[in-house]
Amino acid sequence: MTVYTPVDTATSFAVELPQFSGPLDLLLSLIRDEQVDIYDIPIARIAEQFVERIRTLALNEAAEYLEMAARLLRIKAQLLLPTGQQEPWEDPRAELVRRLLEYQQMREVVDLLERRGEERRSHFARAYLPAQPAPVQAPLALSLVELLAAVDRVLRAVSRPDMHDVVPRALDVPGAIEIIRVMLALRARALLSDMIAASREPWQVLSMLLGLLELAKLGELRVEQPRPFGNVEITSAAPAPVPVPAPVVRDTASEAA
Amino acid sequence: MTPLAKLLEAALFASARPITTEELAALSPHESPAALAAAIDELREHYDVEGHGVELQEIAGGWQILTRAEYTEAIERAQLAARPQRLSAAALETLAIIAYRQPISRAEIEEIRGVAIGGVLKSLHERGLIDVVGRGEGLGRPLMYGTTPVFLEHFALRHLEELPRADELAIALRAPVPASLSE
Amino acid sequence: MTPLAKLLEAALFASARPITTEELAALSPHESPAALAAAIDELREHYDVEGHGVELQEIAGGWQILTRAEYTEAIERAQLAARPQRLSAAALETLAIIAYRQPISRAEIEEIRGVAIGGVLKSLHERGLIDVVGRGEGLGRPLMYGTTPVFLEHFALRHLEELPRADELAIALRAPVPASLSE
Repeated sequence: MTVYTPVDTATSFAVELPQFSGPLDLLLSLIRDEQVDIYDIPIARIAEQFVERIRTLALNEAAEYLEMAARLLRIKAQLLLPTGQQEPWEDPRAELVRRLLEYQQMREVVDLLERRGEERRSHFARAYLPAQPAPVQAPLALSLVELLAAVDRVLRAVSRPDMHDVVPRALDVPGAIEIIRVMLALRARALLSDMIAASREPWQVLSMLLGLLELAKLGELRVEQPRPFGNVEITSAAPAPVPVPAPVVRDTASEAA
Repeated sequence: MTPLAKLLEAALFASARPITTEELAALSPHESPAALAAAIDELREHYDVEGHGVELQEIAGGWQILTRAEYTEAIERAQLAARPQRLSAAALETLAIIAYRQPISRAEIEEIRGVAIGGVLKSLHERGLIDVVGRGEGLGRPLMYGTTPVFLEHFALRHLEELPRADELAIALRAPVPASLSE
Repeated sequence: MTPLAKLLEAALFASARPITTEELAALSPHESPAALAAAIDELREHYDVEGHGVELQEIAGGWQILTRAEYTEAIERAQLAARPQRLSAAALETLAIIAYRQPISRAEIEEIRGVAIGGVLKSLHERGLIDVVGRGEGLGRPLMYGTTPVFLEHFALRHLEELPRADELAIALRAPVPASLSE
């Protein structure tokens, strides 16, 4: 019997591209290329370019990049909202800026480690270690109290009512819905396996499934499974442009004008 | 060379890893710390001045004899030794975060990197570069990771403090928009 | 030392096995056999005349730098003195689990600890504290581990039943705790 295998899905799932190690890396490179101030990012422009870049780099199937695209579009929408003049206003970009700076700082450490590692690699350590005739072992320093303390640690670590670690994260259905909308705006048709990366946490997979069902109920998309055990296909049900990416285009036009 | 310097050399030659100053001191328990330091200096200078193929380096809280960099290519070409593989970009990013934020959980690392780290932690752990140093507070009591002496050896660092402090990095985390960043 | 002698020293230091004269020739293909032989002599004489802790020896058809015999005893003694072996937290917890759950498979231990236990089983086994006591049922018939007589001897226990039961642990642990545990 021939089993249906979605070969195209497996190969098209290009998560890691050599030049970018993640969405923050891509975003930083955009900010550098555009020579914009990291503390005053023109979100509309950067968001549009981000979506464009992940499309051209075929990264638009990686959930992490989609999450970032959804986040940028959300920030853009928040910036468009009218704000009360008097109230203290928190810049919706602040959290993103903090994460970008933190990431950039880490990249700096990476460069440093890379240099040091390369320096160390250019020296060899002693490799020849003559076989010791029956290695004498030092007496073991271990008391019964230490052993019992270890038992206690193990018991405390596992003695919760069920043996599994409770997943400490709530489901994020709204977040998943945003990712699905962005993905459908980019592709109009997608496979369930595209939306659920293999390395995702259970809560993310569940959020995604609930988000799909929710959107199907709202009539925004259709969920179909062409054959038993086949891959589930998701198609955009709305013939009209999907609401999320549309503002990007409009907004850019006004920005350019 | 003095007898103590010769003894140190013999011990350092017999080890593939750095030997800590305490372990060196145990070689000749009657010597003063000053005599030990002098013997280490003597050995290092002997290698440098006499022009040896090896040198003495201070690494991971101890001392290690390593070949000089200028001979690495010839040794590798003759296939007498091979350089270890480079760490992947993902592994380096993860190590950088752990080095500065230890103890730190997997979720916190992923938050900073912006991507799931998949098998990276496992392979860093297998290479001995990181270790589980405890469990975090809070729900699920996540495993917390930290760097090991092997990490210092891998990057030829004397100790963790040799890495620049976070506020000494070019991109120190400043708060130019204090109101919005002070969450 | 001449550049060739220094190169030989570096290569001999970096190689995991004795190096034959042919292999040494591959290091610097332009040198004549006579020059190579001279460099080997130079290195050997340098070690002997300058009074080093190591010497160049021809063993099993190849050359190797070895620690001088007069220092090996001091080095071994120092290694024992400087490293009174302690078990890591991971090893202790694994040993604790085995003691209370034996016979137990590696997979079951890993499930309880929540992490892969890597080389811990091996080192406990080398220490003689645990041993394979059989094979489990089920898929793959996993190796099952248990504690050994050495384990009992180490803690001066007559039999395993002398270990406090899990529910008595709280009381056992309330006994005065040595300083080493109060970290």
